[in-house]
Amino acid sequence: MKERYEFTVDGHTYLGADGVPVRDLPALADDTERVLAGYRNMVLARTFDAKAIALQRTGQCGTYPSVLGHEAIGSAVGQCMAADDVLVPYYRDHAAQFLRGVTMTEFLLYWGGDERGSNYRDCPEDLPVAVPVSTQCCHAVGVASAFRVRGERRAVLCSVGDGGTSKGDFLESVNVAGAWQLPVVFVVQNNQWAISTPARIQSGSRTLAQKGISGGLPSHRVDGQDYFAVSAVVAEALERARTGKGASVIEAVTYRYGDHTTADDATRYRSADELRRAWEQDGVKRLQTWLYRQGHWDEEREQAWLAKCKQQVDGAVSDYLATEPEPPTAMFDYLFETLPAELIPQYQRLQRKAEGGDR
Amino acid sequence: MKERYEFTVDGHTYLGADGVPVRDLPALADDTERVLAGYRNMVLARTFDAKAIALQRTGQCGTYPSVLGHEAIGSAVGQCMAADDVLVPYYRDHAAQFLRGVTMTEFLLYWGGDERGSNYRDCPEDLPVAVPVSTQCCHAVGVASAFRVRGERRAVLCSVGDGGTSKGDFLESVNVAGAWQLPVVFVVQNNQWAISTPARIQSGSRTLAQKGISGGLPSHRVDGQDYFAVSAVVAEALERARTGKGASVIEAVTYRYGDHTTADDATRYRSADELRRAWEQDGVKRLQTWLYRQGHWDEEREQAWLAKCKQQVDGAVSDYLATEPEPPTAMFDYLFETLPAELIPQYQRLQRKAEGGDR
Amino acid sequence: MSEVTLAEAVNMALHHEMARDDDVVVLGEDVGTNGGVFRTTAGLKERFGFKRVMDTPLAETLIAGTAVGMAVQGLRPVAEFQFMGFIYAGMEQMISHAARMRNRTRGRLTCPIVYRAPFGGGIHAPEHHSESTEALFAHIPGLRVVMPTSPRRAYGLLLAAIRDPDPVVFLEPKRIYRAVTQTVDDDGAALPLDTCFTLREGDDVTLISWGAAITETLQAAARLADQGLSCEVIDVATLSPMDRETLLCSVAKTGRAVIVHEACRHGGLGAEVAASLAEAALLDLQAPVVRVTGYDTIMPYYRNEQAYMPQVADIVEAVEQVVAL
Amino acid sequence: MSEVTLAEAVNMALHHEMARDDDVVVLGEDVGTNGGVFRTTAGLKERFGFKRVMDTPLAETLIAGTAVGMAVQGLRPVAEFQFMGFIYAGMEQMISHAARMRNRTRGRLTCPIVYRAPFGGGIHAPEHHSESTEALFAHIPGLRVVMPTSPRRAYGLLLAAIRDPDPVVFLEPKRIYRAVTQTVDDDGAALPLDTCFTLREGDDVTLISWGAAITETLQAAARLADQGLSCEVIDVATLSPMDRETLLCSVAKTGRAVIVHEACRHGGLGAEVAASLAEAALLDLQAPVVRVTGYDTIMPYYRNEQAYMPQVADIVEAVEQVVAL
Ligand SMILES: Cc1ncc(C[n+]2csc(CCOP(=O)(O)OP(=O)(O)O)c2C)c(N)n1
Ligand SMILES: Cc1ncc(C[n+]2csc(CCOP(=O)(O)OP(=O)(O)O)c2C)c(N)n1
Ligand SMILES: [Mg+2]
Ligand SMILES: [Mg+2]
Repeated sequence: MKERYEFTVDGHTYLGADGVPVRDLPALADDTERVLAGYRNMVLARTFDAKAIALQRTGQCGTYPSVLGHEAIGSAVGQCMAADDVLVPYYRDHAAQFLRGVTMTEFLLYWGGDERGSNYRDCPEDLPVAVPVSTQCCHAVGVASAFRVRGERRAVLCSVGDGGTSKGDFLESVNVAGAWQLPVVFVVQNNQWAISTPARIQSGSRTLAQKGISGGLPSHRVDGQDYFAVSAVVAEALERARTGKGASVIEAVTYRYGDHTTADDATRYRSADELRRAWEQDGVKRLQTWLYRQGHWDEEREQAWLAKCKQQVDGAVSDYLATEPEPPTAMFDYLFETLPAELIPQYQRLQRKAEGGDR
Repeated sequence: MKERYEFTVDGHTYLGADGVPVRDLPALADDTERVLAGYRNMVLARTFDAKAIALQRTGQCGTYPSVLGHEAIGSAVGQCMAADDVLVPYYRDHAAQFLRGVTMTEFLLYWGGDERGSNYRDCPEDLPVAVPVSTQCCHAVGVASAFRVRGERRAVLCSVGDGGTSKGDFLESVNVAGAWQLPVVFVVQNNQWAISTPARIQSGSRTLAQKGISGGLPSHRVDGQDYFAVSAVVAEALERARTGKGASVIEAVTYRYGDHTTADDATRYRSADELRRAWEQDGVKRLQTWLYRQGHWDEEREQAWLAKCKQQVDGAVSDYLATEPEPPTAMFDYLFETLPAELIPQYQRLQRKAEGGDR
Repeated sequence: MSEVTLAEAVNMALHHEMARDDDVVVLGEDVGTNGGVFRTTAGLKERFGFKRVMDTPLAETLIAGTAVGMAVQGLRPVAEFQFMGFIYAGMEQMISHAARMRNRTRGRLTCPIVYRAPFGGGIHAPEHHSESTEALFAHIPGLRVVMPTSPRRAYGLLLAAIRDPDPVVFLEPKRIYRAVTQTVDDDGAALPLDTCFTLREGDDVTLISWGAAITETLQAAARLADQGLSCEVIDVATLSPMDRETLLCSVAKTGRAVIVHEACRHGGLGAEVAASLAEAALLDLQAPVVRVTGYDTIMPYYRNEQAYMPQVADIVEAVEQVVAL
Repeated sequence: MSEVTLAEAVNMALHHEMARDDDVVVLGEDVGTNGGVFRTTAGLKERFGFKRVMDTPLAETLIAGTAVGMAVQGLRPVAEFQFMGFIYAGMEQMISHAARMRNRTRGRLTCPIVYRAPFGGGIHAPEHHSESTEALFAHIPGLRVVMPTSPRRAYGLLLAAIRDPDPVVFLEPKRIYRAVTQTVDDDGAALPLDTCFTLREGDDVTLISWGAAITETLQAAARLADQGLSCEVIDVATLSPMDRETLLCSVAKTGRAVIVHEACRHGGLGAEVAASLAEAALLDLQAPVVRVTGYDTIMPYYRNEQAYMPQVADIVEAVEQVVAL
């Protein structure tokens, strides 16, 4: 029995809230194309977000969770992942998913109540969005186990919210990831709120990163509005995973600027003042400031890109709105690979009703 | 964002494996009566254990989990708890439960397939043994919450095995215990095995105590075969809990000397050599050696106490064997407070069958 | 006396009982400051304090299990699951402990818990927010399963559930949370937990239903009345234990029964009702008992959810079919 | 060809399929070195290595959910729950993901998983080790629920379950794990997952059962034969989707049915069978369909477990009752 066992969580920030580096930036900052692509994707996600909310408000989309405040994490994650890594997202991963190949139309279909929205054409191995909080964590370790069984050098990246870290699925998955040395990186997107529940009620722990210690995993805390910090730490963790060195937990601290979803009203439980202060940390603005100062980007390019984003989003919205619903019988088409004989009468009944159009 | 967050788990040993103190003993060691009572209870538990296994082997009891190796933890825990604290045990807590007032007859009834075995007459608020691993942890925080709601200065002690720390219930409970500052102490009885699963497959963490860090709880690791270490650390944690300072996690490292239960055969998965080495750590022997050396106890008193234990155990066994089974209709008597009218015909049917004795 | 919705009646009952009995506590995700995502717990925290109205961490196993610990200590926890689609992680605690604690301890410790959850489809909600899996709970001995379908029944049944000395799964049909208002007298009068409600009397067919589908069932009865068919409509309300007596009496009178529920058909509780009728009232039955239910498939996302749920026309058609025999 | 028990037949099927298909992996508590607490996975780790035979941490949510992750990657996990009484923590993953992944992704990702669990009472096991809650799974669209009752059926059905492209809950009646032996040919021949097995032909009454209760059902049939009553005995075997066709044909012939299962009655699958018969074969029925089941109470600990479970005499009595009508 040792007298004392020591554990640490390292904190990482590169870019201050004012867009000025607080220390030397990681090497990837020199890759201007990459940083610009990351930034542009953040702006695209933000543009998409505003539109999706507008669609919901006008009855053209269902309940929708805003990505506002999560763009830097998503862009960094999406860029760090290799094409053959697998993303196991939660429902605020738009920015990462766009980079993985999920189309905005697919996104809208999903939140617009159409199952085809999870049939990702361009990233066929990525998991769909998990609505039951934290359940995706178990899938992530399952995917990672499959890589281990087959001896593949691939990594899994799994996102979960601060609220999600309280649920057994996350904690059980962190534990097995350590026990089995799985190639998985958990990114905890701590946006300070789980609907109306603030982080201090969610857990008594000082950080959420330290939950990784329970599974013996290296654990990091990064400023989640700092594109460079997230990129550097996630890239390293993914590389560790791919090279057989095991799993990690990364807490990315950010803020949920919007309501929890369009069904929520955050003014009920948090102050305008808190929100205003949180906006001072905005990761999109922060990177923009840095890019402007570096001369990599300017107001003109910004406006041009915004116009392009709007155009892309509008295109996706048109496609979405033009998508006819599936026939009701689709509910039977993907239940099993082959519809059991037993269910054929039900299928036929539904088909008759749908064709009859009798209501 | 800090650069680094630090966490520790303190380790505690007082009495070496050879029964010689490795450092100054805690004050409670001067309370000879207490130590002797603790020791005697350990011997009683061990005597009971041998008998229960014998009963099972001869078809007079059902599957039974041995307490061998857990006596020191149980005795220390049972002594540290105040009468109005609540014990939320797992199934190897015989030694603690005996001190709480659970009778050996009740114990035998429970493992002998009779529900009355959990109707503890003398510790009516303690929870019954939880068979679904780790589920009791949630009950413990519920009991602790009730104390908090009522402003009572009472503590809850919850036991769980090393295997149990992998299950969400434990981790969710540790988390809420921190978030709500609950008066609960989790004692993880790490006996190195969960049936055939060794600790290294159970978790990648260096200690199990560090799982407490995930909930922001003070976490300790003690030699679970060291009566003094367990007593000192548990006493302090309970006092913290009672005085509103919150929850703790204590990992008590020990070894399961027996088979997992009488339904198991441990030779299938672990070596005789490992077992032999583990016996060198035996906590009962260790305390005995210390007591002998101190002149508090000797062979003669040992023999006299063994005889007394045997007598007590035999008495309990007689009572157990003499206990008539409940009538089958008892299965309806405790389903609800009042049997719903709807179920009366089923009850009557069973009654008729039972009386008819027709099979 | 005021006109309230079903959701408001739930809120009223919670207020009433928390004021009357200090042992009643409320816990769940977002039940405190936010007042619950459907506002059913609004105002409770302000009135009774955070010690009795507890926002829990996001952990359904914990919610179910911590309620057990509270209850064995004599509290009367009312635990909310935000949606029925998220109740499953709580099932081990509900099945293995809440439902059994009295039995496990031969009456020494008991679990006077109410587990509340909104359920059912039809509100254009996202995936996993439209479940109707009441049958899973009704099959567990030691749990009561109760389902109100009007503001008054919500108030009276919830009071009864909280006062009941044993665990009750209280399922609230969210599609009709705000569909109608009714005057509800806040008089603390509970309704029985073992009695069906006959919502409409009739002679030709017995329509047996529960949950939000009661709406379409009543509409079908009205439409059939225009066609000259007299339907008795029974809201089963307490799904377990179930008041078979009332159902059998009605069928003895009408000789015909149609069962309507939103849950999928296979192994749904409609089967239990039909089996009970066929077993005890076979000679009264002039036609097979027909079930109008969801399909044996996964509830579609909202664009197609209406196609899944029993419609008035389906019920009418089923009745026409059984009276034709 | 050798005489094997049901438990050994399970083991044989696992060996066969792991050898045939590299994608098949086994996971669960104590399935590796220990070979499973009932020895059904004995020898697998030695033969196929720890990468394909995984001892998991003690975490049923994880077991259920990690299998989903493995399966979407194209593995065919066979996940063991040590006892059915410990399966509940896995239900959220089974219901919300395994059963739906194909549907959620419109066929992009699928879950060819087998969830195995021993179930049922009668072996003098401790509390929570004697559950029969198959109805909970059979009510979930997207899950198949299968139950073998002989060594040969265990072998053939398990092969089919592993090869099936969708999730299968495979429940093994542990009371008969070693009750009988049978020669089982290790020929890799699977049995269909949608067909009842008629174990005995007869004309007077159809006895419908599943799980270990098949034993008493067959014994009752034999005893009744001595009394001159000819019973057809059907092992439903695939509880969902269920082969109603075979059941209806039999009842069309016999006009009478008795259903036997160990699970409690209310909301048990016997209700589904009875309701289906009453709905589709009412005119064939010459007597009410009677259910012989466990009581609607909690399975007693072992001293009284026999009183809970359907006995031969109960079945005989039920048959006598229906033929008297
Ligand atoms: C298991 C489960 N319980 C409850 C919910 C309802 N719910 C949806 S999101 C949410 C809060 C999640 O908070 P967090 O994990 O912090 O993610 P965030 O939304 O803040 O990004 C809740 C309670 C759910 N989806 N799943
Ligand atoms: C939820 C659950 N899963 C599985 C089991 C079967 N089981 C009983 S004890 C046990 C191992 C427990 O190991 P541990 O927690 O280390 O306690 P120990 O028996 O070693 O004292 C298992 C798997 C169970 N009782 N409950
Ligand atoms: Mg959050
Ligand atoms: Mg152990």
